[in-house]
Amino acid sequence: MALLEVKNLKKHYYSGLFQIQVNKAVDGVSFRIEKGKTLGLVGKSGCGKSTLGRTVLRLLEPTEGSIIFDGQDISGLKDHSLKYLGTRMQIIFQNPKSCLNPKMKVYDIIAEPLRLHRLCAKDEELERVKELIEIVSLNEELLFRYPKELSGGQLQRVAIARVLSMKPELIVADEPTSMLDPLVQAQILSLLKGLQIKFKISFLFISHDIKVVEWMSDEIAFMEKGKIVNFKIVSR
Amino acid sequence: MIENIKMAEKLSINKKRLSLWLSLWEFKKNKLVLFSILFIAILCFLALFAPYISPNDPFVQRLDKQFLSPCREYPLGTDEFGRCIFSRVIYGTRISLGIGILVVAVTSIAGTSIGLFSGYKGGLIDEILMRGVDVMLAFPNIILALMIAGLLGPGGLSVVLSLSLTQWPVYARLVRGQVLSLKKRDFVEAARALRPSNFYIMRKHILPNCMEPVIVLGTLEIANVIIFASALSFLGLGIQPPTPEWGSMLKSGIPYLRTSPHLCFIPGLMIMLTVFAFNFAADGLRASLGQSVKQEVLDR
Amino acid sequence: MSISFLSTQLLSVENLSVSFKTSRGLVKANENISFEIKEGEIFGLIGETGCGKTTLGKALLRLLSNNARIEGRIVYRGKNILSLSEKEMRSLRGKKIGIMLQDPSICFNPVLSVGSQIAEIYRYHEGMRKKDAEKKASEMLELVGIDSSRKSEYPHQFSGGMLQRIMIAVALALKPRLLIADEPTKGLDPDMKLQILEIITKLVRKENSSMLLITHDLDVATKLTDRTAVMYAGEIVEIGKTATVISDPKHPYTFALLHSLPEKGLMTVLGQSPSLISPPSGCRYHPRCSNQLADCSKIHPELLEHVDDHFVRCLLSEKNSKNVRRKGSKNVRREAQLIPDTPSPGCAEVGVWHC
Amino acid sequence: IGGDKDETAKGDSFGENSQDLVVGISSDVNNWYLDKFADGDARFVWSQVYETLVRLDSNLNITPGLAESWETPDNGTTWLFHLRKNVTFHDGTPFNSDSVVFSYSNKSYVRQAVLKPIKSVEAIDNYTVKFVLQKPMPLPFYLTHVAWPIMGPGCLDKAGNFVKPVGTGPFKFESQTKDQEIVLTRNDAYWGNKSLLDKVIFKVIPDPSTQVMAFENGELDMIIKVPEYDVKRLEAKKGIQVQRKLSTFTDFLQFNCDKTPFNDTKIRQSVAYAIDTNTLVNGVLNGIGKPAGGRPYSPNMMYSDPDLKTYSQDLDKSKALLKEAGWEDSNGDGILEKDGSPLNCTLLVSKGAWAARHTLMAQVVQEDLRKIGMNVEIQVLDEGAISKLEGVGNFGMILRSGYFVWGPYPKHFFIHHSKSPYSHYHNETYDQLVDAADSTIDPQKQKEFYYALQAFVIKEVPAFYLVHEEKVVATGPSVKGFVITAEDPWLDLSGVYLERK
Amino acid sequence: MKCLRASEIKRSISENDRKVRRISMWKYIAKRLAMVLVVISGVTLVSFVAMYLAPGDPAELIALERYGQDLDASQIESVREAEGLDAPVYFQYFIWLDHLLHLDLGRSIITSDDVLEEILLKLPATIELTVAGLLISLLIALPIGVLGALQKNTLLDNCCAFISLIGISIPNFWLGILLIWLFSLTLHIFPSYGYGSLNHLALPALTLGISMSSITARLTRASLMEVMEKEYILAARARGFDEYTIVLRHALKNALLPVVTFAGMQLGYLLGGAVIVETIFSWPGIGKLLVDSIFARDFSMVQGCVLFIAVLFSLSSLAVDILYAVLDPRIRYDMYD
Ligand SMILES: Nc1ncnc2c1ncn2[C@@H]1O[C@H](COP(=O)(O)OP(=O)(O)OP(=O)(O)O)[C@@H](O)[C@H]1O
Ligand SMILES: Nc1ncnc2c1ncn2[C@@H]1O[C@H](COP(=O)(O)OP(=O)(O)OP(=O)(O)O)[C@@H](O)[C@H]1O
Ligand SMILES: [Mg+2]
Ligand SMILES: [Mg+2]
Repeated sequence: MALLEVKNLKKHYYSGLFQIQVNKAVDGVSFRIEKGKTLGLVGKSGCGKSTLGRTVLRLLEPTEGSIIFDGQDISGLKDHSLKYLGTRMQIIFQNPKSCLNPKMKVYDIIAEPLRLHRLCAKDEELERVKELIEIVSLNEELLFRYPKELSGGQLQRVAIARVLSMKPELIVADEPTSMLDPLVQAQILSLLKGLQIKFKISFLFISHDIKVVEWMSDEIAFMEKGKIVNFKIVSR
Repeated sequence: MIENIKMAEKLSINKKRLSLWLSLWEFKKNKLVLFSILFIAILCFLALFAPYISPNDPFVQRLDKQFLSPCREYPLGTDEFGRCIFSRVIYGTRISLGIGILVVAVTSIAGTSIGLFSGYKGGLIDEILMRGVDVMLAFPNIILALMIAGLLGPGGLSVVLSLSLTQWPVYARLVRGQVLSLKKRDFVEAARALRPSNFYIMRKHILPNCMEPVIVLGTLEIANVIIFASALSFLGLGIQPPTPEWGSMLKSGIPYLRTSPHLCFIPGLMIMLTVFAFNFAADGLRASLGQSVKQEVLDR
Repeated sequence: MSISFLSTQLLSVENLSVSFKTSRGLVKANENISFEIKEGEIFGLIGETGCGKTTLGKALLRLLSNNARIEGRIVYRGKNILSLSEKEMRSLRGKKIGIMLQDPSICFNPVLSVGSQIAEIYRYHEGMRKKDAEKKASEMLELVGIDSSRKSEYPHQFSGGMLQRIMIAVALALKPRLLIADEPTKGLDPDMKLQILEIITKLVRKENSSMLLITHDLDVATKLTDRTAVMYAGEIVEIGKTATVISDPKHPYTFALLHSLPEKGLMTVLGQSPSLISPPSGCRYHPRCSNQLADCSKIHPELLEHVDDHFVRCLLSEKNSKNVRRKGSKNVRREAQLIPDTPSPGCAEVGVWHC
Repeated sequence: IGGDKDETAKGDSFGENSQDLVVGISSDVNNWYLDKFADGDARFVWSQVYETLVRLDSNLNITPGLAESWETPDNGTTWLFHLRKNVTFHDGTPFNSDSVVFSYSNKSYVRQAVLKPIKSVEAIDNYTVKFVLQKPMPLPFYLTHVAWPIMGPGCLDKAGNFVKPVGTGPFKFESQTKDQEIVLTRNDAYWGNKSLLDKVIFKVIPDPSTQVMAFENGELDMIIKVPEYDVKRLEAKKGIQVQRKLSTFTDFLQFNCDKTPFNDTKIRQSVAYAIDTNTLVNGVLNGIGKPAGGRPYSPNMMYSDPDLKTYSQDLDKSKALLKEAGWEDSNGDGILEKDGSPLNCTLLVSKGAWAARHTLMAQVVQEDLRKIGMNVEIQVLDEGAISKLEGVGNFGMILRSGYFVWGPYPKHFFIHHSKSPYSHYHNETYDQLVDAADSTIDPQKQKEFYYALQAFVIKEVPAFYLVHEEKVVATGPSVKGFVITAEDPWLDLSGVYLERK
Repeated sequence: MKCLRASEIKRSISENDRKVRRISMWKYIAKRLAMVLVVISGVTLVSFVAMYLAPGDPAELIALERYGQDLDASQIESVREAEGLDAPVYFQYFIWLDHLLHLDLGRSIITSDDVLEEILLKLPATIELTVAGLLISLLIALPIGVLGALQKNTLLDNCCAFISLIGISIPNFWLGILLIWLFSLTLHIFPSYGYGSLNHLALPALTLGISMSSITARLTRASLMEVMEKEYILAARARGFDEYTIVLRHALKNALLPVVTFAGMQLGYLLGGAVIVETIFSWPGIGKLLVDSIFARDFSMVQGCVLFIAVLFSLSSLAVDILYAVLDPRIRYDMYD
């Protein structure tokens, strides 16, 4: 059974004074992601990739369609009943500079999910965080710094460590390397790939760089104006 | 926090960073800012220990010793009732600072909460609250306070009330603007992906990130409130004589402007210096927190 | 692209160092940079974010902020740019050397129409009348593929790619001999990227001008440039004909850079780019280098000629190579021979460089 | 600069030797008709335009005004006034008994509020008017008040609406700019001595110290109520003339005798012992005025008892009285308590420029009372606001001056009468005495009554009288021939002329 | 060839863009207008509530005014009925609004003058004062601000910055008194009170202008400094223009835009400051009327003044916003979203 199955998902933005102008950002999308596999998503800027990613995570309210995660349709669930999903599906963002709270230290950023979901005892926390920071191969020395004192690649690693702390089953990666230099991009991509193998994580990998997606994914979906126009299996 | 530091020590990390205090510490580079903070500290000291510092009772009249120039017994001379101006000025510190801090405490808490709530909730509630703020801000700065103080009648309480009622929208608007832009930031989205309560996000992720401008604005507002309060007293709607309030001292000195101008000059100078110190401190804070003056002016 | 026109040198940079005074310390953004651009040549400068490419580009026109300190020499046709007066400088900027700054969306004055911003250049520098200048501006816009009827519109009404093209029009308005293009394709989608590059090269080649193309896009550098310099942490680590550098990189960093692309196997290099305030001792790349020697952390390698016209800053290649020539010494020698203000197409020295 | 200054003050049209007198007043004339009391400084302006039947000379003796003579055939219930002939109003209509009847018609404020006992006003013939009263009353004294003068019927249009001021006075109304200035021109048809001035310009400057500044800068020729603290300095200045005269007004602390603590006579007495009226005058009032020590009548008032035993400060006695009344400082904060509540009270002071000294005096009073353990809160309010609080009895003390003062006539005691809404004082003996005094016209009997009343006030202290006011008028270097009068509302400009350099 | 085709496509898109811009300009103005109307009705509500909460029974006050001192309860009641004061509050509000719409602000409780008439009578003086104050403040502020920005971090700039910070800190009532002391009492140059000639205007306008100029100067300096840091200034420099052209043509207009917006807000300061300045200098304007009415407890007049000032202020900010929209081509229409 697929970990995630999306059927005819739609997300329309309404705007204007009377909320009648419609922007069909995602307009009837269906796909599935098996456990431990990666679906790549490519398309031009503004075609609705990010919107799709967020809707799948239920960070946005879907307009129509169903999102079946691990056998349960989560498209109609209310906010409070989504809480259990908090640890199971996560997101990584494009811009590492803006995805970490500038007022929290790296340590707190990584530990926040642990505390919020009581994933470990208080006295284990430090151990866990150290473990995580090692996984993303960062120096412990960085734990008590603020995000603005780190470089883009380091920040992206912190973001990944934070997400990993919850041992998620699905990660939506929204252009995680498009702001990074080639060298750093290579680092992050191979890190992600390694993690996927190690922890059996499924990815929805969004990017507009077809080469990157090809390298990362098992299957690629091409998106255009809110619709998926083509699928392509990557053969290796 | 302490926990973290302990851990940091365990990890043998020497660099401890306390962001705000650190940035406050950067003031030492700017001597004038340091000076203004020193001045504020002195003012607070004067206010707290007024009874011990002032050489004379600020209320006692010596009608045989009116309009004295500065002398040993009266360091700044005496006023029209032969009262010691120096002592009165010192006691005045209590009132001005007291009102300034009280009003700013009340309004910043209220305004910030409203702005935070309104900005985060959005929708109709936001619309209504913000129109309320617009309405309040449609009254030029001191006019509404004047009206309210007029309705309530003169007195300290009415000064505090009228200024509190009129000053909160500034914070609300500032904070709401911040919240709106923070709401769109990825880290808030990332926090939402953890699916905590809204209150948690507001407290943990949004509020800390809009505190800096609020602190700057608060410092600035102390200056403003001190001016407004003394203006109300000057007009006769605030603190009443014989309470030694700078504005009302200034007012009662006007008739003697020609012969004893120090009756007007000294309290006016005190207001100016105090306000200046707070403005300067706000400037320094802003500089070390990296905000632009333009923003401040537009925020006012 | 052929390298047939390459002849005299137009601009040479000698031991240029730029540092910024900041509260955290001295940021050494450029150190000991030496290279030259010849007439009609397209010279590429590649490197990762923050390695000092923009700084170098701006330094050439003395456009750096006040906290910058520049050392060394920048010789444009025999004149040291760094010792020119403000007034002489002004006659150089725009007229002789044009520059396209990094982000077009913030490089236009938002309250002036684009047409007037181009026309202004003609009016100021060539003293044209308003009408003529505007006509000229329209021509320039058409040249870069923008409908001239849009000249009265304001910058915010154009898309990023269009602004980039308008920027080309501005930079080339006075037909400068050298165009400095700082990441002209950053943030554009592939289609637009191609268009922009096509326009630039076409116009540059047409006038037989030279260009310094700053980019971190290896594809672009490969396709367009005649020669390329690779920068790492404020230094040039490798410089040579583009074809050679790409096909046979001698510096480990260049090698890593080339192989970090997914299609090339996504080779990973550990570590971060170093701080420019306190760069690593010895070779700056050594902490990340996969085949470092014992000396790498101690000896700072010099930029030495590996093979013809291919200079590398690496101990490894220094060892492996026999005919090592120091780049700095050469410059010193040539400097004495330069005749100010007279471009000398047939200069013998050039032959040494480019046979 | 000097020339410039003159110009700014008087505008461009003023020539070298103009006879235009510029007088500073502190409030504008808000009404020109009899339907309302012309309060504030309106009386100074009114007194130039309007005239009364009976007038006072500068020593407060009654003299003929528009009435040449008067008589009462029945000891004060009926009064006959014989009017001056050949007087015309400013609009040219003749003055006669009809205009008197017009002025004291039923609608007028004075008939409704002050002259209630008047039953009727009739014109006997063209120049004789008969007033019939309900009880004997010294009517001529009342008619001296400039706030109820004789107006010409031309004031009103046919529909009965007020159009413009029409009087018989030495000056005619010319123009008024609200809250700025009132311009009067000489009435060339004046029946008495015509004024030497061409124009009188009243400039409205509410703030007394601003007035003094303007005066010293030469922007004003005359200020009528010089603040006490400026008098010495002005007197010392070359060219400036300062004239002072004891007026009929007395500043007093009016108690609210209905409410604690002042419902207790002992408290009122202790206040009287606590306040040092001598220092009050010599200290904050710069020696202007006479310390009253509780004496209700100014010495130049009719029937003022010269031998009245007044108060002088005695803090021990004052404290003893408080103790007797049960007030003691039980918690050591310096304020006395009784039954757990502290000895607090409010002191209302008028904000108006009418008596700028009151704010100063109030603070001295406050400080004096603090010494005996009474906590006084001063509230500076507008006159109207004070009246309202006074009416409902929501006050402790009020500091004010001259209520119901008609020239020298001692009508003032009426304010402590239980029927009046002022002191909230209820004492039958006192009421009877006041009523009796008010309805005799026999001077001897009146004197007895008033002497008794003064002694009563000293003993019972329904109000504590502080200072007999002195009127101070300052004139600039160019003003000649001005003589101050004692009666406050009157500003006598006859004989004044200007000599500008 | 290829690029031309692409540019054609882009062109048609931007044609649309332009239309959108034109429409959204009007939309923006309409939106602002609607907003101002909402704000103004809020302002009326606040004024009404304040008046409603004012101490004293309005019926009694009106009756007093009508029938004189001796009132009996029945007279008050009849007034209450006749004036609709016995109706529920919200009803009274609508009645009052109706009067407002007919430009009837009621009558003064104390003098029974028509409130609006009285305000309009005082308006010219206030306008005269505020306009003069604004002019003076700009005359002082712009040169100081521009100088400061261009001589950034020099001694001169620091002095200017210091002085303008002091200027912000001076309470205008004190400044007024200092000016009186200096120019009127000591130097005898200007009169200390009064209304009429330019001489009279001098001190009040100076007081208002000086206290206002500091903020404007700071804003001008900050704004120009910010603009001078902008990349497009660098770009202009890269085109070989001299500093003079750069400042005048490229920087100043951008820098002055926020100053223009601020001018709208300044009117608020000016009106607020006018209250105090008018009181000090006995300037017969609305501010003084307001203060006097407060002391006279003439609440209908107070309400009228406050309402009038607030509406004036709202309308002027609307005007400034529209002006700004016209001046700045990149106006953000979603400013209030
Ligand atoms: N909150 C929103 N409200 C209204 N419209 C939105 C919102 N967010 C996105 N859109 C619109 O939805 C469409 C899809 O946006 P989306 O961000 O998903 O694109 P994208 O493919 O991720 O683009 P990019 O590659 O630039 O990130 C766009 O037209 C965008 O303008
Ligand atoms: N004005 C300045 N003051 C201080 N440091 C500066 C300044 N300008 C640039 N730097 C620093 O100099 C270094 C080089 O910057 P530069 O902009 O030249 O990099 P770059 O190679 O162009 O990077 P990118 O590819 O991101 O444009 C950076 O570390 C930057 O922080
Ligand atoms: Mg996206
Ligand atoms: Mg760059």
